[in-house]
Amino acid sequence: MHTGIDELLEKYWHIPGGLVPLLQEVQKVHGYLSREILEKIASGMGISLAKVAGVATFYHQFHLTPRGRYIIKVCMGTACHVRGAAEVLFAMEDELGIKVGHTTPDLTFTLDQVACLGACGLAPVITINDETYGKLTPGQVPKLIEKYREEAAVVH
Amino acid sequence: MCVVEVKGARKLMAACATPVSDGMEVLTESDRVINARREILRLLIANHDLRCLTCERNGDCRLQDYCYRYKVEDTPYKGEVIEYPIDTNNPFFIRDYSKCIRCGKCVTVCAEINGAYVYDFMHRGFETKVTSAYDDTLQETTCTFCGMCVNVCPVAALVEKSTLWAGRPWEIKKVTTTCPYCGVGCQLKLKVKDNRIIGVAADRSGPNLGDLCSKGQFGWDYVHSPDRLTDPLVKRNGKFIKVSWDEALNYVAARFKDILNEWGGRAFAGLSSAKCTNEENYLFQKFMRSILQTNNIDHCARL
Amino acid sequence: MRRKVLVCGGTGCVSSRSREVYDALESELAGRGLGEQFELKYTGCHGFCEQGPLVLVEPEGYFYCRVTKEHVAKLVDSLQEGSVYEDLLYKDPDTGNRVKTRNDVPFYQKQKRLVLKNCGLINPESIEDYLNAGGYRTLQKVFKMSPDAVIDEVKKAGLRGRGGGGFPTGLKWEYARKARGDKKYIICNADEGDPGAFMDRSILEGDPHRVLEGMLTAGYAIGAGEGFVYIRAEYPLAVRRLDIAIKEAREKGFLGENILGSGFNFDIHIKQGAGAFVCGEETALIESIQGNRGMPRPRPPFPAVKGLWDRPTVVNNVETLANLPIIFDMGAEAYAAIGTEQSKGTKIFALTGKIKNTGLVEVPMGITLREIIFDIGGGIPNGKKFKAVQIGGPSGGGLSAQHLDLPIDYDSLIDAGAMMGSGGLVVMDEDTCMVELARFFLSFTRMEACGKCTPCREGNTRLLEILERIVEGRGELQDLDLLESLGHTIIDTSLCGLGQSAPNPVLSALKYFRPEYEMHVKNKLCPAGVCKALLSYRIIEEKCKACGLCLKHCPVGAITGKKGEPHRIDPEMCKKCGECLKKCPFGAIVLAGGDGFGQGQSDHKRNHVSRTQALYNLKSGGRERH
Amino acid sequence: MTNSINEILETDVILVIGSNTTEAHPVTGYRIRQAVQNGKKLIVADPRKIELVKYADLWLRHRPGTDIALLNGLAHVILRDDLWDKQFVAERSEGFEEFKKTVAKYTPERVAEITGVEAGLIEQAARMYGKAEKATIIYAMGITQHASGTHNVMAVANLAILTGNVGRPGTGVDPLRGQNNVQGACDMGCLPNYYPSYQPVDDPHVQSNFERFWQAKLPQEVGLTVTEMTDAARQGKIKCMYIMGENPVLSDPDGNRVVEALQALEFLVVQDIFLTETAQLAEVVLPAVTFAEKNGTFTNTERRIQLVRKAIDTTSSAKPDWQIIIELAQKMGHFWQYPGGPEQIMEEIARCAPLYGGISHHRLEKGGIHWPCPTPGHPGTAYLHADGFARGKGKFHSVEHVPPAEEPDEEYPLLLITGRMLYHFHTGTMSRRSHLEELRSEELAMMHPQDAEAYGIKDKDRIVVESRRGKVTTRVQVTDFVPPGSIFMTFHFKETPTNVLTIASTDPICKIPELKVCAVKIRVPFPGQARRHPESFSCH
Repeated sequence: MHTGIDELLEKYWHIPGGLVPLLQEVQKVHGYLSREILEKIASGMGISLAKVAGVATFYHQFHLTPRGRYIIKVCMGTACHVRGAAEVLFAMEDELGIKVGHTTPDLTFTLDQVACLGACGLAPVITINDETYGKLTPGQVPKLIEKYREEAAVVH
Repeated sequence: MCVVEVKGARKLMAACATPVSDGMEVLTESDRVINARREILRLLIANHDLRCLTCERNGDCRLQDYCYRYKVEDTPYKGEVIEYPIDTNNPFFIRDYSKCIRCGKCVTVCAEINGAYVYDFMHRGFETKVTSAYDDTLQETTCTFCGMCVNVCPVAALVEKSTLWAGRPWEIKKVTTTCPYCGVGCQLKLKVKDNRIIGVAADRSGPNLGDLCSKGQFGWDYVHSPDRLTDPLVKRNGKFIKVSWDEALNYVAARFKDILNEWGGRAFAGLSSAKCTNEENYLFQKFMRSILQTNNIDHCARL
Repeated sequence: MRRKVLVCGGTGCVSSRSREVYDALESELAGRGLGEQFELKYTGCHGFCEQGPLVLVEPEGYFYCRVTKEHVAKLVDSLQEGSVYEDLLYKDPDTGNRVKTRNDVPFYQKQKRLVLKNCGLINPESIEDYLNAGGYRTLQKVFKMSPDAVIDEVKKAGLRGRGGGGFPTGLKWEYARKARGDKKYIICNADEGDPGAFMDRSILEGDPHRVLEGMLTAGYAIGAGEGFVYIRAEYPLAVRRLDIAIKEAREKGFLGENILGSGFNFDIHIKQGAGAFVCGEETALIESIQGNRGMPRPRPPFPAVKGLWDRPTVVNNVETLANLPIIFDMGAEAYAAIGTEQSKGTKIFALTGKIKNTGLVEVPMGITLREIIFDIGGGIPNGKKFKAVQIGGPSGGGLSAQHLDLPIDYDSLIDAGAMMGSGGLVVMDEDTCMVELARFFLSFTRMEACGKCTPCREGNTRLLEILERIVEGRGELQDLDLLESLGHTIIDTSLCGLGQSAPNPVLSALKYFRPEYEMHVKNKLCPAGVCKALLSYRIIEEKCKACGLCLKHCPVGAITGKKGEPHRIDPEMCKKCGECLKKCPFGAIVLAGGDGFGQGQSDHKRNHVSRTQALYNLKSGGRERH
Repeated sequence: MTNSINEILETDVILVIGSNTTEAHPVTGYRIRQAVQNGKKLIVADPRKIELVKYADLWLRHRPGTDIALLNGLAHVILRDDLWDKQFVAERSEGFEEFKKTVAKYTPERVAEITGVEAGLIEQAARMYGKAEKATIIYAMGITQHASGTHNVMAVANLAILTGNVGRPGTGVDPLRGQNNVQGACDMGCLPNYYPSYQPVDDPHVQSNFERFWQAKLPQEVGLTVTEMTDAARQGKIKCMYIMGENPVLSDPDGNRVVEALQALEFLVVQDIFLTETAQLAEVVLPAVTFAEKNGTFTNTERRIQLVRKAIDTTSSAKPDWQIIIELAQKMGHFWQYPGGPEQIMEEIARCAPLYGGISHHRLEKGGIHWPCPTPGHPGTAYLHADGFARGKGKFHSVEHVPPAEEPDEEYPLLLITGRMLYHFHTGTMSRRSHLEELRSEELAMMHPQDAEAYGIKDKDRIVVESRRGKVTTRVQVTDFVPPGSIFMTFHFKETPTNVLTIASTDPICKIPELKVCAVKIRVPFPGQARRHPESFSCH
């Protein structure tokens, strides 16, 4: 079930400071860090679960709950903020029916806010998985989401 | 709270972490320092369950002590106060994180002294919490219930169950004594109220330097066990019958004398106790040797 | 000489689909059999993100903006003909004239691109390109000098840390060189967390070898054998290019053992950050590399003495390191001639916000804000007025029009209550509410505090709550004093740079925009028209023609009215979305200031505070203050 | 202990042998872990995978009962590799040549064969201990409770003398005493061969001194040890026993024999705080009080004498043991008067026990004092043998490996190891009447997964453990804590009186019983059923 963790543990357990990259790689494979995974990592690294959980809850990058198929990141950088990122975010929340930081119950969308995507020239900007959408207005949100809903429906 | 003013430094320094250097001029109670401490206290109590009226640590609380010392009566910051559910799942102490000030002492003692690594800082920012992974009950963790986290907690975030509603801190007498369990000889303070032990506090004077294990910290309640022997017992027709001290001792003395007269000292043997005091052991061997005329004395030294 | 076609591959242009342009160009050129004649390159950032995707044709310097794949066929036509594709040239918004070459674009004219010299001109994934541009040449020079001489040179150049604090780089190195340790480390801090700053990313994406060259120089100077680049995982492109650069540098012998025959051994590894703003702080960064929560530790001891794995460690930021090849190329004296008395060289700013030319600019220290914002940045769009500029991100401060002629350097900014920070420059116009902006920054720092020390963890939350109150029209006048006193305490008592600078946006705004705060509190008005709670939409009866458009578009049904009579907005139901105002063809709907609710509830509390104050001032039983 | 507990933090190398410190002496366990955290080296020699193994640099998993071979093997390598302290051996020891000859036979290869520890590991451990500037050896009942217990201890001491690790801070040979006042009870002369302060009972000069001091005639011959008493009682030679605060039915080996012995007595008096398994056999039971209800002193494992202070009044008619003894003496017609209570008794002790010569309750108010403390002005002695050994020179004892008295055979194929666990203490008289019982309320015999599989036993299954002397039932915990071929049980639970299994064979010198090892067999009471419904047993 937890494929690859043993191999990754083998790679990292002896490296000082290996916990963070290990968590990163495991999450890359599994999408999120379940309790079972953290327990396995703790015993494999010979450190306590508390320490692993402490690190995993500290960094934004780590997710302890399952993630949606489409990860929507709304940039809340300063440039985006002054150009109306909050309105875009609210529109997203309304459209998806979830609060920022959460995932839709059908595991289709996860809505995150990020500090800065580094594309300030395109503000306000969001990414959906690897796709970037710049100069967005709240009005464009429903259509955009609909596109992905349809895509998800087709695949399933 | 440990901020001090160092002359020439741009900002206040943490006294606990700043190495002293030659010629350093340190002000520990300057106006600037006092104002900073007051402000920090106001911030702490702004996110603290302030139901001090019935708090177990009322009167024995570092947060209260400092608020009093620096005359912080109230906080101007009325905002979000995070309330956490109280964990009462383990037999010995409760965890009430609405009273936690996130000092991290429990993390340190658990990791650096005990080595159980049960606690750590979780999350970050305002939501930072000092707890076990996933807020697990302690039975689900590597906790050994040494209780040292309870003893270092400066507030009422970790409180022994046995002291709950058992008495106000100022009514509790603390008696330093020696732990009755293993041979390390830890010093501890028995908390006593109304002639009952209600808990144990750390004592730094002994070989344990204030540290304890589960037995020393929580293993004292046998003292109040209903199974305790209360009266001398004499077996008659295979059944124990309560008798008076006089009756019991007279009977024992008479039998001892009879056997001594009939068989001499060699017919006696005595086991003294590695759990009794030196004074008692001394008297016991003196009794066996000088009165019962035997050197057949031993105890479970070898067990 | 082959002509070059350089397509910008910086994150900004990539987001605007520059890859499609590149691919289309590639196949178009190949299809026409022109692959040999033209050298097509996918480069790092050109800086002028506003106009992306950008394509530059060398040697002519034709500068094409907002290129899409639909333009490609005609673009290749022009290449073939050797002509200019007029429609894609940059159009000066003031004069409407087309500008032919990059150097003629006002955005570039006042810049002094030293660190960014190669960005946009070389292929960042090719060490050959870097070498051809003169890369790694300074190493020969450095390795012939003694480490102490290298440090002296950096001191002479007057280089200061570009990551924020402006600590003299040479001095930092000297501490680390003198500190004892069996191993020493160089860490390149590429954890660029400031929202609104992306200069480090652009350097790493556009010219990664320059950073490696800088790290090698630093490593040689302090005697380190290993270096780490701590980079945000949110910068996948930069990570990938850096990874390629490190591999190439190893192959070419610029990393590894006995580099260039000097006997100096050095290798570099990438450590990806996991998303924590506080890890930009050097001690938190070190904790993070060690696999812990990125919680800062008190300094001293400084990392230069006791850093990674308790060994002497120099943490320098990307831009600082990227400056080193310049210093050793032009010499310390020539370098020191650029800039001001105390701040030497250039500084890169990320120019964003309400500004025409969003992008990355590199300017000499000492340039004025006016020059950056108006000459390079093209001023404020839509004819709005300049209001403020936020320098240094959430740790910096907002400066007002009175500072426009301030020559920018480390010290002048600190004096003005801001800080250089990593160099984010966010421009605000009259539509920006300074209270709301401060609230925004605090909502960021509140999330990002590591949670270790009380003033930062609790204090920033309280600052935020006070600002929220003000923004929502529940503010009281004494809240402003509270903001000030709490802000100063947080700065004075926090452990690390995050806490020590978090209140800056509030404090500087209070200093320069106090009237705006007072308007919010006293009059319950938001002059910029941003704070919703302080606004109400109203229909001017005389102007209303009862056309029903507003009624139709109101999403919550807050507007009522019959044909022929003026409509009304129910203030209770209104969500203040502004749709009606946009839709009204007659200008009958206006935005008006607040209705003043929330006043007069503070009397009791004020008494209370003064009572506390009175009690405090009393000398109590036997123990006096001091 | 020759040195004090907190000196562990100052040492460079710690060798822990036969001590599950973190469970039996947790606070000492903390110190060892802290030392390791501060970069000190740790060698653990134990058949069991104890907690400390996690922190150890080296773990020597030797077979139970092969300690001497292992220790001699370490000495062999230290001599061979020239890591011994020549000056110390020359100036402060004797018997070296013979010792050298003895350990010469213990080559790493031979030791590997006896102990099951790889030769390379033995060499590494020897070099680690031998090269250390300061090294300490910590041991407990895992060393002493063997038929060869005395020799085991000597082998430990040899190693310390050989490397000069005696008489300095952070060095030494540190046995951890199992109970709070074992040290004190020994110091007080509750031994068949010593008066207080280790003055031999068969020394006529000493005897006449005590006769004068106590104004009584005293017996001459050395008395019987606890295991000998059991035999003598069974044979009818001993008619009467007076037992104060002990529970030999559970704590002593071969428990069934102990019960027989006690039942054979004419008169048994037991003085205790609870009606223990032993007290139930008595004719008269005298109720005593707990540590919280009396004053006095305990002496800990590092020879530190510390006050016990009365915290509460007794609510029943129970009395402190000292008071009961005094009253009994008076009833016997002796004029014992101690109106000053324990404080006055300590004054008397100080006058007859030179090691305690400077001790008084008044002094102890300021904190514990390590004996020897001969005079009121003496500061106490944190570490022994600074200026020389008690007997002049440190003696090397040449000791040889002897197999345990009872080894597994075809009929009894498993090795039983006994010991303590964290949450309970001794026979559970105290700890099982506290909330600690909620953490653990029954015996769990630990068994290696390999063995469990061979027997078809799963975690929490109920089994019967049987030796030549008795049988008990217990549930099982399957864990690699124990090595294959052995099971580990505690003696805390009266429902599973483990000591009915153990053997009463004793060390010929000090008469310590071989509690640590004996041979047992196990069986599943309801085979098949147990495997189908393991949880049906969990509700007992």
